[in-house]
Amino acid sequence: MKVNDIAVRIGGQAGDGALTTGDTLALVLHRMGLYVITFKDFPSQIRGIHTNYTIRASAKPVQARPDTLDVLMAFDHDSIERHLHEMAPGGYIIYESSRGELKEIPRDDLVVINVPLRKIAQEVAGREVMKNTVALGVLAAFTGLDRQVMEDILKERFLKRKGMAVVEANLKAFDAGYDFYQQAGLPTDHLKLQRNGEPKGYLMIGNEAIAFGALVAGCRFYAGYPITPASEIMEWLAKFLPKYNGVVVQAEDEIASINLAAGAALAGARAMTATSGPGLSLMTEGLGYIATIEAPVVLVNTTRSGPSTGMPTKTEQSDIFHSVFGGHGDFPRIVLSPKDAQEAYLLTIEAFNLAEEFQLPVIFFVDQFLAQNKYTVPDLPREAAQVRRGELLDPTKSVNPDDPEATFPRYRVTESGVSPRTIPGTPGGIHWVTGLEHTEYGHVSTYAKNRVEQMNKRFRKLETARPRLPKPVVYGDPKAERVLIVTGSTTGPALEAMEQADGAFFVVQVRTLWPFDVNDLKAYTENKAVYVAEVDYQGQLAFLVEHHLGRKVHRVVKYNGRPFRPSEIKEALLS
Amino acid sequence: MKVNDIAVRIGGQAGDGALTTGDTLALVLHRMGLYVITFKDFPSQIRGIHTNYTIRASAKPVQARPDTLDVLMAFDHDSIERHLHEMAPGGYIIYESSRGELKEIPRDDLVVINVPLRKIAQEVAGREVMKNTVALGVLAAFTGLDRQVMEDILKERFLKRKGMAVVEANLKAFDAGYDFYQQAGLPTDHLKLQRNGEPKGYLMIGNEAIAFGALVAGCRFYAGYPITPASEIMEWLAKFLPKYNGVVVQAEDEIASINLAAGAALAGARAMTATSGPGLSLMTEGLGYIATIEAPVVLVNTTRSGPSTGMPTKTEQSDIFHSVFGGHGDFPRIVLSPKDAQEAYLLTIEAFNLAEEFQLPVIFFVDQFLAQNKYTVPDLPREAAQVRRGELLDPTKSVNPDDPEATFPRYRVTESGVSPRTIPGTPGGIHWVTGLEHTEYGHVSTYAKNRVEQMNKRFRKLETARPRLPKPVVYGDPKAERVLIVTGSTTGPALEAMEQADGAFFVVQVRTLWPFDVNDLKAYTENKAVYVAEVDYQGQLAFLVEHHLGRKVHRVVKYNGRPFRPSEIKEALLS
Amino acid sequence: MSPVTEVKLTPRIYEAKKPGWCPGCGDYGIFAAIKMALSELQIRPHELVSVAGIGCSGKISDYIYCYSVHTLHGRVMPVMLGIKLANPKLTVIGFSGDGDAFAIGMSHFIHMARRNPDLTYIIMDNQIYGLTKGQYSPTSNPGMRTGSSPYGSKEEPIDGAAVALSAGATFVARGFSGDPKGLKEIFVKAIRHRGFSVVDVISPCVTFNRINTYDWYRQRITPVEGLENKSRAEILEHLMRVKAQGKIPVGIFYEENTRTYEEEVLLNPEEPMALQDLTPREEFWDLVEIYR
Amino acid sequence: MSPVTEVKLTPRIYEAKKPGWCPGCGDYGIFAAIKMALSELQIRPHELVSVAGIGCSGKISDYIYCYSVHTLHGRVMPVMLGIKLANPKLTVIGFSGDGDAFAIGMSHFIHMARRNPDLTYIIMDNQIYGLTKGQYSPTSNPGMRTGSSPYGSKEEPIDGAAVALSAGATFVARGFSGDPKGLKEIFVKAIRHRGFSVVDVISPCVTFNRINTYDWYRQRITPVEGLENKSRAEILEHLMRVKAQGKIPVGIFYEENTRTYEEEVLLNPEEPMALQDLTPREEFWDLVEIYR
Ligand SMILES: Cc1ncc(C[n+]2csc(CCOP(=O)(O)OP(=O)(O)O)c2C)c(N)n1
Ligand SMILES: Cc1ncc(C[n+]2csc(CCOP(=O)(O)OP(=O)(O)O)c2C)c(N)n1
Ligand code: SF4
Ligand code: SF4
Ligand SMILES: [Mg+2]
Ligand SMILES: [Mg+2]
Repeated sequence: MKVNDIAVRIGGQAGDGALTTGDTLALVLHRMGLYVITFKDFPSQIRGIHTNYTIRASAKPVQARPDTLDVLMAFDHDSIERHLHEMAPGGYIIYESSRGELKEIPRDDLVVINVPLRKIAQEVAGREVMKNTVALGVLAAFTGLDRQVMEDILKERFLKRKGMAVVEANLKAFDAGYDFYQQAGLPTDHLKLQRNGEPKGYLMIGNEAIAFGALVAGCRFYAGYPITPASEIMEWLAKFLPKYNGVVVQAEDEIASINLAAGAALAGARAMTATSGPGLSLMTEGLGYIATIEAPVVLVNTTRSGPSTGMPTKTEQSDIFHSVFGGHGDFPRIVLSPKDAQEAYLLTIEAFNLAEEFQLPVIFFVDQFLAQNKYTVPDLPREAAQVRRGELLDPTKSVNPDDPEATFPRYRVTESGVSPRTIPGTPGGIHWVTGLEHTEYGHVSTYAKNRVEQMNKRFRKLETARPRLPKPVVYGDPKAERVLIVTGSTTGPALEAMEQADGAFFVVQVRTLWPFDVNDLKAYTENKAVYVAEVDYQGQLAFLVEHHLGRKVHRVVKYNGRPFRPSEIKEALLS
Repeated sequence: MKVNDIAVRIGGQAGDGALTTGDTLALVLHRMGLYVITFKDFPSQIRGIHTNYTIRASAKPVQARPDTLDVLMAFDHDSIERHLHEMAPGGYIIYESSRGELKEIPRDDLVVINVPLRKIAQEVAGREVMKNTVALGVLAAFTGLDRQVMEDILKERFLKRKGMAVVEANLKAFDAGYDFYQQAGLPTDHLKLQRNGEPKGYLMIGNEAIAFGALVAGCRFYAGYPITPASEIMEWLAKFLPKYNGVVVQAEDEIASINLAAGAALAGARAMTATSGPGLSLMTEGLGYIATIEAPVVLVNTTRSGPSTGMPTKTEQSDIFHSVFGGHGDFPRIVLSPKDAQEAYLLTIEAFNLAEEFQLPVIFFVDQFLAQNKYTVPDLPREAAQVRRGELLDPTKSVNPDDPEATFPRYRVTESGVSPRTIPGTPGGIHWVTGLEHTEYGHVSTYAKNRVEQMNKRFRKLETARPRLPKPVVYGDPKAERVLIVTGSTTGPALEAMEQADGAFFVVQVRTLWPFDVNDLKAYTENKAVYVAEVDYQGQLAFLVEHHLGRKVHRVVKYNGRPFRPSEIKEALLS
Repeated sequence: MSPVTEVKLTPRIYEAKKPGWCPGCGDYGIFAAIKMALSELQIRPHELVSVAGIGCSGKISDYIYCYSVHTLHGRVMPVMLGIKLANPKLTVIGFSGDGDAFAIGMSHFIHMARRNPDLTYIIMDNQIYGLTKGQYSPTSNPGMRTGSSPYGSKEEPIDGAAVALSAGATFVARGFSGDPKGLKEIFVKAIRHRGFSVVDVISPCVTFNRINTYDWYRQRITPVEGLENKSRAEILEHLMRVKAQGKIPVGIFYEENTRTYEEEVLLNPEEPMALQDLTPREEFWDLVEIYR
Repeated sequence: MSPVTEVKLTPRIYEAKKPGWCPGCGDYGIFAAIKMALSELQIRPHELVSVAGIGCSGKISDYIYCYSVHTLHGRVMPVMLGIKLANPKLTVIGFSGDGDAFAIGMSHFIHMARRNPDLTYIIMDNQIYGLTKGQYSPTSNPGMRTGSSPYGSKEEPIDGAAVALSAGATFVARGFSGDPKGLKEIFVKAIRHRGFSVVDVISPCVTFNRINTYDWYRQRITPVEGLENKSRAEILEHLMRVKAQGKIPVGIFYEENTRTYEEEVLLNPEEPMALQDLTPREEFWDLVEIYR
């Protein structure tokens, strides 16, 4: 019997309710004290196309989509065809049979229950949409999913807004599902869910963790243009920033967005924009501008499957090249990459601090899997929420008390490369700002000597920043002969693969994609077989690693739009 | 005595006429049968800032700005201050002394002549602007610059449009300068210019060679937005394309430009756009789109000093990273880089052919030095002008004679990766085109298997193309212990440096920046000290070389906006 | 360009696929109307190019039967113009959402109108960003609460037809997807019109826009007439007055016949560059003689 | 925000550098006028932000004395808005060329107008691309021959003031750089206006535009008056009529007082986010309790 360790997939057509059912189930499991991770696989179309939602929950932390499924709730036959092969032996299929029963399937090791979900919902609760709750009741019947937790959640959702009747109707639907399974007399001895103490923290998607991280980091200005999979960041901030005298501007496009952020940052606000590939490409010119005028802007890029419009709701990590190398000319930038929702919170705060301390754009590289899936986040620690504004001078104090209208060498050539900074309104801090090459005061200049000094100064900031940048994290035993280098949400499946492989390799998670610090990696890769796993075609992370190590690595790439299963990584490393 | 080997710089304020004087002098020298190369160093401001124009001419081909100057024509004192240190021993200074003579200078090895150019021009020709012609007369007095050639050129320019009086006024100005020098009794025995047979070909800037190359390559559609240093391409084509039923669209911005080109290419025209850094950045999204829909578009990028608006009239090669890696997601592209105007012509034709044969964007990487400076181009060979349209099916023949409205698998998965292609209007060739992932017919699809097949197919084209791409060119003796790798207009100074260094190293010119072919380089770099010289900060070409060779190279970079002098490269390699 | 066929082109032929919009989505009405219009005009699919943007609206690209191009978000217009110039013999029809046309595509819109190429541009206007799940759009009602405007949008909405009129489009109309027959009439005229035709089509989003429903529109829609000899400014004035009464004017607002961009810029629109023999001509080298 | 100073701010103080435009360039007149206007309004340089685009026009950024921001080509408007929202206490004035504003910046222009932030936007309109050496611009006369239009431009010109009016700017004017005093008057009113003020300034390019010279303009410029109580559409109609007579209307065409964007979207424009203490507040963590 598997206790408190389950993987459930809900499949149907977009609009069938797989997403809401999945969200509810994830919350129930989280509230039961389990660690949860989800994997939403949905189309870029509002309705009619196959969608599925996978929830994994366990008493120990979970970090990746599951290798196999214990339960499949299928709202249509298509879902059976697509996912049957992923079922673990002994698994359960809950099939919505209102329009016909599921008969023959080419697997005899599974428990199949045909439940007329829609019909039952209509009968007991008067509304077909409650078919989802019926299905959860069925699930509860053979797993022990906690009815009390379900009831609490229903009350939170509906009591105030819709009244007790709706709560009760839902509970009836739940119980009807439960009873239906029980009456069928099918087995209940394979999967067991039970309360595992208090909830283990927060249940949230990466984008929510980023938005919250931005708020506590002092971000008050957000400009963006809707795009999947970034929009949740804008929508979260749109709700909360205005309460703190901040603002969210929905711009006319991404070019406006990044230039709005540049303006706000120049004027002293902590400013952010978020987008995905197509928007990132459009922001390229703005990115170089921000680096040149040395404004602190955080650009979140939630990477989806490219190229071009690609597969907007599918994951990928293929914007590493653009994040690191994109843009004409030479300019400095920092690119950070968190592995899960909790680290997304932590590194978002860091992103704002680094942006302002080093006066440059920080690209926050977040793949779609991390951006839009739910994680149990153990903590959103307050002590991490520190605001470091670097060389920003107090705008209320005159920089030159004798003359509030005096000029200021905003781009002073310093040893660190970082120059003291004034914002408009600061008495005595007047300077010029331009994307043209400029002097210390910001006046336009093409003098060769000045040019070289300013270029050196701008890039020197990266050297100053280097020791301050998030270091790679090493997991497992660095004495193993193989090392697997990963970044972002690929870290999760890599870690699970490492466990599965019993320490045949260890894992190094790169958190700073640029400036890429080879010294951090050298020690872990010498005399090792080096593997790099990533979700893209060209092996963009591998390319960076190869360049810096000066040798070829084993590339483990996946580019069908889906994140790695742990087993895929394990096999690639052990084969 | 230096015979038929001269470097002249003309300096003054923008608007002083240095550019027109330089152009005239270059043409005179070219017509005298010398090889000419120019180096224009001018501001991004219409008037008032220091400008200078250097002309080098020699009986043997010249390929770089000179190490030292033989003659400085200074229209103001600023020009003396800036350029005096570059003067070769024994050189001449022609100083415009209408507003005061040049007195003390910290060099006693130079011949200085104070000539009141403006005054003389006013006196003998009645117009101050003819000061430039006076200065050329002075030059003629101590070099033997050919008066007859000058006269021919003046006639060509003015006879029809302005009449003989203008020609004669100019000749008077010329002679007055000549006489002034002679009367001063200064030396005339150091520099000697004399006719060297027939002119050695065409005298044109890189952009003109590209525009002409495009025309003969069958380009009929150009869309662009004005930008330095690309505009000459648009202006040339605007004159000539309409005569051949082609069109130049001046778009509202670069985003429109590249999408206009995409549309025209889709519909079957050979289409091009040209821009520089800021526009290239804006075109990033369009670039990925073109690669994804597999349209053949040629994108010329004339690289200027970045980052951001940078130094618009100064040269740089810092868009290699963006050309090669820019854009979200993984997509194939080809990046070509010619070394001079003649090769620009040849590779432009190749760019159009490769774009259409492999159905992808070809970026034509041209640094500002090459784009805007004049070169003696020995030939614009007709036999190079071949049009290869690849798998484009004849639009006048039905692809499916039974049914003109039949569909066609435009993105058929083939071994080469290249699929047969129909254009709108072709009977039986109907298909769908989208930047979303798609099936062979172009219908939207997120199926994992289809996705992988299409990604593989698109990238397979690069492998098919690889043997067909312009190979590196090796100059000098590959047995030397040091190899210098360069691209673009840095090849010129590298070759001169090689000569200066008496074969202490040899030179490999990379002509295909992507896909970067390491096999081409391996043979030349094994057991050698590898140097890479380029005009940028980060060493972008060096980065590519390093990655592919798997080892570090010596980086020789320059990023003050000016191209290398040969001696700088020589010193970097020999020190 | 192609062998004559006697087959009558029914509306059905222009459908490549069953659309996947939400049941009730206004875009179905637009799809129905365009199919009828194309059939009425007997435009052959292989001589027709559809160019669509990104959005629920843009999915029409996958559903329509012809050479069909799905562009980047906002780039319908430059792609259309590129196609048209390369081959003016093709019928080119564009489809955009309100965000596609008036947010990210706004600049192209204005510039296309002043060029006046012979293109038909259909805006599937649901006053919301559908595909990205319901943020307010440039045409959203003021004060509308959406995911990105939880406290109500604070921007003045754009009136697509008014923008087209001010910018110089030579055919400007508004239709309603709830009336596919009427819409078809407008489409037929828009496609026939030689010049830049803009049709702003009201197309309710039943999933994310709970304010501007079919009923809401039906109560407000008002056909306008008698604008024939009026100037652009007068028509604008008139439309504003109708709107000030809380009504939504529909109909053909403006039509003007003048030279198209292709006629202005192409030497010979009848010999498309897309079909030209590109073998280099001897005379090209005469052009470079000046550099000798 | 800063200690009171008794120093009178002369026009001269707003000049950081001697401008480097061609002798006779219209932009000198604009620079003179803005310096006078700022002096008249006694705006302190450190509380003033100038935001300029790319072009000869944009070089004003290097010449003006204040916090001065030179943006990317076409991006004056979003940068201005970002600054204004971050700190509404600042006076923010933008400068663009006709290409900067109406070609590459067109979309921002329309969207800025419908938001109505309290910004002043000055277009230095020479009907040409000056800095790139003389290509036709969106405001160039039809048929104009330039480097990029050797056979004459084939596009209908844009009328900047008309676009501003149609798009919803709340202050719309046109001035002439040949009359710096008159221009100063307009600038003063534009800056005082609370909302989005657009001033289209005719500013001859003496180097590349040999058609639209000072004389050419002087013969055509016509002050218009009596537009006070007219609607936008009526004013448009009027301006078109003046233009149809071959004249160029100048003056203040429209002014309307309504809420600004900052007032709509900021909780407290008097406490700029740029000056906020950013120490995280305890209550932030209440916001995530819902994820427990
Ligand atoms: C450059 C870019 N930015 C953002 C997006 C995301 N996106 C997809 S559709 C859409 C807008 C949809 O609104 P609309 O144009 O009105 O079309 P609708 O879905 O309402 O038909 C956006 C912003 C994108 N695909 N590309
Ligand atoms: C993205 C981008 N495209 C093109 C350019 C080149 N460019 C510089 S100024 C300019 C236009 C100048 O015209 P206008 O805006 O009218 O200003 P003017 O020089 O006439 O004052 C252009 C296209 C650029 N800097 N950036
Ligand atoms: S979301 Fe709205 S616009 Fe999109 S398909 Fe559904 S109803 Fe139509
Ligand atoms: S080129 Fe024209 S716009 Fe530019 S500075 Fe000279 S006169 Fe002024
Ligand atoms: Mg919409
Ligand atoms: Mg201009």
